[in-house]
Amino acid sequence: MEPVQLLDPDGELSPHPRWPLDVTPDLCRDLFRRMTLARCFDDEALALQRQGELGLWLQSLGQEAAQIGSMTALRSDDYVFPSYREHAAGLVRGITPAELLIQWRGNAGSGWDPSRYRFHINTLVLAAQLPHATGYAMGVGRDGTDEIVVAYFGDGATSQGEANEAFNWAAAAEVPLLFFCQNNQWAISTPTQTQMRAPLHQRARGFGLDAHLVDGNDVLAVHAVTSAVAAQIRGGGGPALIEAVTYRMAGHSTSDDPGRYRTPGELDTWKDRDPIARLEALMVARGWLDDELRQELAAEGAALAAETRRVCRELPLGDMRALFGSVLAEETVLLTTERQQYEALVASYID
Amino acid sequence: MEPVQLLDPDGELSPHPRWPLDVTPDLCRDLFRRMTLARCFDDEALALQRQGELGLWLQSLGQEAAQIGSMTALRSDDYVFPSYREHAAGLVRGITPAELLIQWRGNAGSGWDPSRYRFHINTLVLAAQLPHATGYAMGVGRDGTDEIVVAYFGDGATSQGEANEAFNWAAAAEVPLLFFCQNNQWAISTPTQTQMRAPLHQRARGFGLDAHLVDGNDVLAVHAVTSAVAAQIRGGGGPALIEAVTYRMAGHSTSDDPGRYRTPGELDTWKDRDPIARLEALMVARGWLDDELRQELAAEGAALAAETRRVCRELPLGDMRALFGSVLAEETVLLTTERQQYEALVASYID
Amino acid sequence: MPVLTLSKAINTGLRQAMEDDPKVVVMGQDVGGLGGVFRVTDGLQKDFGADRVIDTPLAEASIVGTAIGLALRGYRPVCEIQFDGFVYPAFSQIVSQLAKIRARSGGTLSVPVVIRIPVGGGIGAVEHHSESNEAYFAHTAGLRVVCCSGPQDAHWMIRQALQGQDPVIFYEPKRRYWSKADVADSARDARVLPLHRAQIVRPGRDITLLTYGGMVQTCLDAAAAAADEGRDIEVVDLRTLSPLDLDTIARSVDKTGRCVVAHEAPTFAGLGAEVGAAVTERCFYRLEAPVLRVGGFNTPYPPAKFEDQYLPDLDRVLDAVDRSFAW
Amino acid sequence: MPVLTLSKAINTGLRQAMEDDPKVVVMGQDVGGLGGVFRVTDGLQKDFGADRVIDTPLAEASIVGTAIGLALRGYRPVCEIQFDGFVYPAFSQIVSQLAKIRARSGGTLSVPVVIRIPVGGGIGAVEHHSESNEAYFAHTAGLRVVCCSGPQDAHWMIRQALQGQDPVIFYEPKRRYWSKADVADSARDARVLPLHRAQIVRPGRDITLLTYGGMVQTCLDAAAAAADEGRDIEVVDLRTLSPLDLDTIARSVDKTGRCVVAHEAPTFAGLGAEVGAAVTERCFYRLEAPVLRVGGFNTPYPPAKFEDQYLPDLDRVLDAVDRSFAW
Ligand SMILES: Cc1ncc(C[n+]2csc(CCOP(=O)(O)OP(=O)(O)O)c2C)c(N)n1
Ligand SMILES: Cc1ncc(C[n+]2csc(CCOP(=O)(O)OP(=O)(O)O)c2C)c(N)n1
Ligand SMILES: [Mg+2]
Ligand SMILES: [Mg+2]
Repeated sequence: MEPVQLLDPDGELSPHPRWPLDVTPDLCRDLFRRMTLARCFDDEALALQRQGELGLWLQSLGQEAAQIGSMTALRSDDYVFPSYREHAAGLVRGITPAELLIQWRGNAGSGWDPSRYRFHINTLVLAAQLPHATGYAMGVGRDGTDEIVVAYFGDGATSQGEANEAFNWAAAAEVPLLFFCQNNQWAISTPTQTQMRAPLHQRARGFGLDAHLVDGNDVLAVHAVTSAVAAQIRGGGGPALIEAVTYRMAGHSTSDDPGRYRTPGELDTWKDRDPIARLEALMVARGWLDDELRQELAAEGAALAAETRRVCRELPLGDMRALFGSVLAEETVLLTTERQQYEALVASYID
Repeated sequence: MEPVQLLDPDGELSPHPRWPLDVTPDLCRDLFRRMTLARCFDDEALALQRQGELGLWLQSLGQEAAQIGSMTALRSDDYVFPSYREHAAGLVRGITPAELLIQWRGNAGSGWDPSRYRFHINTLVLAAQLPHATGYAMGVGRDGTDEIVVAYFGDGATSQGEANEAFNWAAAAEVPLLFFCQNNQWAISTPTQTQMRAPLHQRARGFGLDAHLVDGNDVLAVHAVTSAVAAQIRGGGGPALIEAVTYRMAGHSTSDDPGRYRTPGELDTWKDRDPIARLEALMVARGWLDDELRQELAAEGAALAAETRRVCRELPLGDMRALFGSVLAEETVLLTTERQQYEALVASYID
Repeated sequence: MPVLTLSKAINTGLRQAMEDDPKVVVMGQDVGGLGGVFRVTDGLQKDFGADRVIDTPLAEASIVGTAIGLALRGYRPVCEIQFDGFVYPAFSQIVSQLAKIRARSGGTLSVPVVIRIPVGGGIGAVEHHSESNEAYFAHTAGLRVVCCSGPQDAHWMIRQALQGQDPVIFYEPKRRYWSKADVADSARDARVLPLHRAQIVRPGRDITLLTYGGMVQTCLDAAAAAADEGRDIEVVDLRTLSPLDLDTIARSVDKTGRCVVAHEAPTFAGLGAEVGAAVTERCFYRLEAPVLRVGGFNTPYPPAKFEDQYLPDLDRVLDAVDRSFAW
Repeated sequence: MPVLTLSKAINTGLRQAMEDDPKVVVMGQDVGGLGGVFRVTDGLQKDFGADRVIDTPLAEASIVGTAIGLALRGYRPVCEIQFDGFVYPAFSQIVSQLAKIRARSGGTLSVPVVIRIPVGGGIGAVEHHSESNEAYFAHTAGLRVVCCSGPQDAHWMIRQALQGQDPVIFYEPKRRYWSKADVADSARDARVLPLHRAQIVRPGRDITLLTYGGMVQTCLDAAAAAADEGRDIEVVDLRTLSPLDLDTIARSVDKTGRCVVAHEAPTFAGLGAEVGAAVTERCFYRLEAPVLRVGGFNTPYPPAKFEDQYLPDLDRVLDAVDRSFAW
């Protein structure tokens, strides 16, 4: 089965009967702008990590189309459960650079208010957010509202029992949930074929989920398919899964050394499928991308980078004492005692 | 998709092009005998529990064809991982009534030597044996021998993460493993449709397993399909799954009260599909079941029941002290101390 | 209220909580039509519907995981784990998610999920059906862990657990499900204690006997037997395992000067170790003997025919008491 | 042997074990081509092949579960759990299967599986990457739990773990992976202790400081600092957490009369509680102060920028020492 594709690597647009999309200049400009800025942000975050301003960074480089094409197809009140690499997705919801960075600087456990952005905090334990999303969707169903729930995860996470429990449970309970897998070919050094024998979209169908395979580097295809599938779920069609074929163009994280396990050649093949270059080619061909817009975007990108760098350095560092009060709704006697001992000890250094 | 069936509920035999089976009098007599005796054993065990001789009993009543049809299709050195209801399967390997009962009387943790019967001890934590079977099969593959591994489990167990991890892992690693699911329609009070939306055999195919659906109350179909699939796995064809459609004619266990959740009517429908009656009908029609054989079997069944009752009452009860030495290969100082304290306390009662 | 069994007392507690708060949902294996294997949820699905009393697929990790999702959505799930030994598949969801979400969110996210676990031995069950795993959860920051010992506490503690904003591991001693007692019918009744308070269930002068759950009755019996020999044992039902009510505990030990802690779980790194270490810190100069621990042996729970020898009984409890006095 | 890092010392230990015993197989996430995220298995797949150094799917429950199956087949699997916080999905397989199979089979079945877990904090990692969960496994009967603190032990303890017939939880302190030391090149070397022996790493007269793993160096530094103030601290590296080497521990406390136990994990129901309770039982009349515990706070492990305040450091260890003397 071929992934759904509207825009080929050279920027050739061919409409898809099953997945109609009104490809307007505005839509393209909006997606292009979001992807370009997301990459600027990602580049800057990488630089900040290299300079010791961040403890760790996991790049979304190469996965902008999968994240932005899908997020822009959702309604602003649809609730999203990210994994940990969905910075581009978070930006679509207006989460600020500071909010996106603080966890990776090590200043806080999470960076934003989920209820404000309808975007949950990151989940680093692979697949653990999938049962959460399933339960949240059970709640939506019980409330009788028409939001849908979307959960992002990677190819490697699909080997976890919790991922498959969620696929099965969501299908059996028929909850309004969209599973969105970014199959970026790698789980750190482990290739997808070590994780699974059959492609995920096939497995998902086996569970009774409506499942689709899409070219994750084709932002228009991702947007078209996600829009249609989201509408179907919203209409009571039951849970579905989208597998977006993409590529992790960077290492797994700033601690990773991909040179140990993959060839430069492989990276080059995927560079030719770059999601941004592809849309750019289309826009240039159609004359939808003039110098003015380019300059505008370059300026906006530079501003975002500068802003990112500034806020990163200024990220607030809370007080250790607050930790004791954040464990339970009411601090227990034990926690209070420990906090006071801690405070006394700190005080003792001063004098 | 219709389950593979050779013998319909009325005992009509219709050969199946894809699943040839040489239906000889001897084969039928052997299967009929095994199923009849298994049921005698099961009945007697139930009676023993009712009389307080066993702490708990989980009947295989109604699932004789699924267990015996499959077990008789294996080679004696194929290694089997049962769940906890596979008494009929165990009898095929020659496990004795005493060995089958001791765990349920509460005298021991398990009843037989797995290496002797190539039949593992029971696993009561649902699906936990499926990764074990997968690992054991990895070992078989590494040893380059041609045994296969077979794992039994129920419909309810398939909702567990570990079951799905095993399906995925076994498929990805292409190990010589046969997953055999007895879909008996119920997990205690939970019907299959609460567990899953799509049938298991479909899900299994999604993982890349070769999967088949068979009428689990048709011992000939189960035997034919299992023989062919086992041969295929043995020949290097990779892992497979068989879903046998059967029915738990008794309660979940002697502690269960099925009247709370299912109708007598449902039980009646399935009584009409009884695996033993069905084969009997065929044998009668073909004149393969004469009075002599009936009497022979009745006598054998009565003897087995009597034997079962006798050995159950005489089951050995080990010494509590042995427990301390069975935890680790060498008893630790802590265990020795506890054993000695225990012995001293017991001794103190005597005087 | 009439006299109720412990099982029924939780059942009525859940019923009351569901009537008081429409967000309370009960979920687990066989909790609907069957009413749970111990009948704790009996009749609830009939009266509140399948949307609020949910028969789930057979997957503990997801029972807790979806409960977390429901809690994030504003619901108050009560999960039933069918038997103690089957909570382990949900361990990652409990320890890394349920217990940590509040702290990970800087204290902003609440996940008020209550996990009910029938616990311990004494019912002649097969393997994995008689575990005492409270120490795992007590050692896990971010959880509240409580254990009821009788109908009165069972009823009110489950209602209190469903009023807080924190995750609660709620233990129910299997072997006491059918023991009966009168249950207070008003929260103002003096017998209704705060959730995190230990209770002196038998006052005594000579030695403090700390325990909880199924062992409370055993320890009361031991105290009665000791009384005949003129030894006055104070029995304290811990009720709350995390946090511990150290004030009540220390007050008792300061009075008696001796302490024995008894539970079903193996003693090594068990909750008794924490109690012993904490009591020793609080009452060091007052202790006339070290805090002695009585518990299950450091082996997996044995086959049913051996559980009477495995579980601390009156004799082993009194043996520890004697050793304390002989120290 | 040359001076090796702790990571390399385990690597060479595994290599030796694989050469000595063809049944030893290494398995886990990214242990092959990548050599593990801490490079502990670096080069092993190249030399022993993908059949003996197995890159597994991303599923901890099955990493342990398939290892159990391999062990039943006669293999000796060494599982790598990538980070401490990711062992929980395998908890049921470890606690209900790995730890219990021998007892459930009446002592007849052996499942010699070694589970390597990079443990603890101090490396500035994100959530779930700095957990200290040894108390869970120490409380689980049927497991042996050990923790190395330096290259010499790391190399020999992993080899010893791979010679026994029991399951072993093998902890490796992350923050010490790159610390170097000379490693004995023969089992006859006096520095090679039995697996379940504690070691006095710094003799002292005044007080016993018990610790393990990443905290050993911290405690040695504390002892050095205290020495300047004329306080002679004896530092004991527990090495084995289950079983504990109580003889070595009690001998030290009988000598010093005072005891502090320090670990990274939260103190509540932590291993320090067991040590404290056991030491108090063994050395009751000798103790001049209660056994004091220093540990992580009873909160989830904090964000990286707070770990220096969260982890017990030299000051907090010495503060406990001072409190012990001030008692
Ligand atoms: C339960 C669990 N096991 C192991 C890890 C360590 N780990 C972090 S990311 C990762 C690879 C994940 O790959 P994938 O799911 O494909 O997502 P990607 O990083 O490619 O976006 C691993 C093994 C983890 N976070 N959680
Ligand atoms: C992990 C786990 N959770 C819950 C249970 C309790 N339990 C025992 S049998 C059973 C139903 C199993 O149904 P199924 O898998 O269909 O097997 P069957 O009993 O029908 O043969 C349940 C819920 C268990 N044994 N293990
Ligand atoms: Mg990936
Ligand atoms: Mg079933």
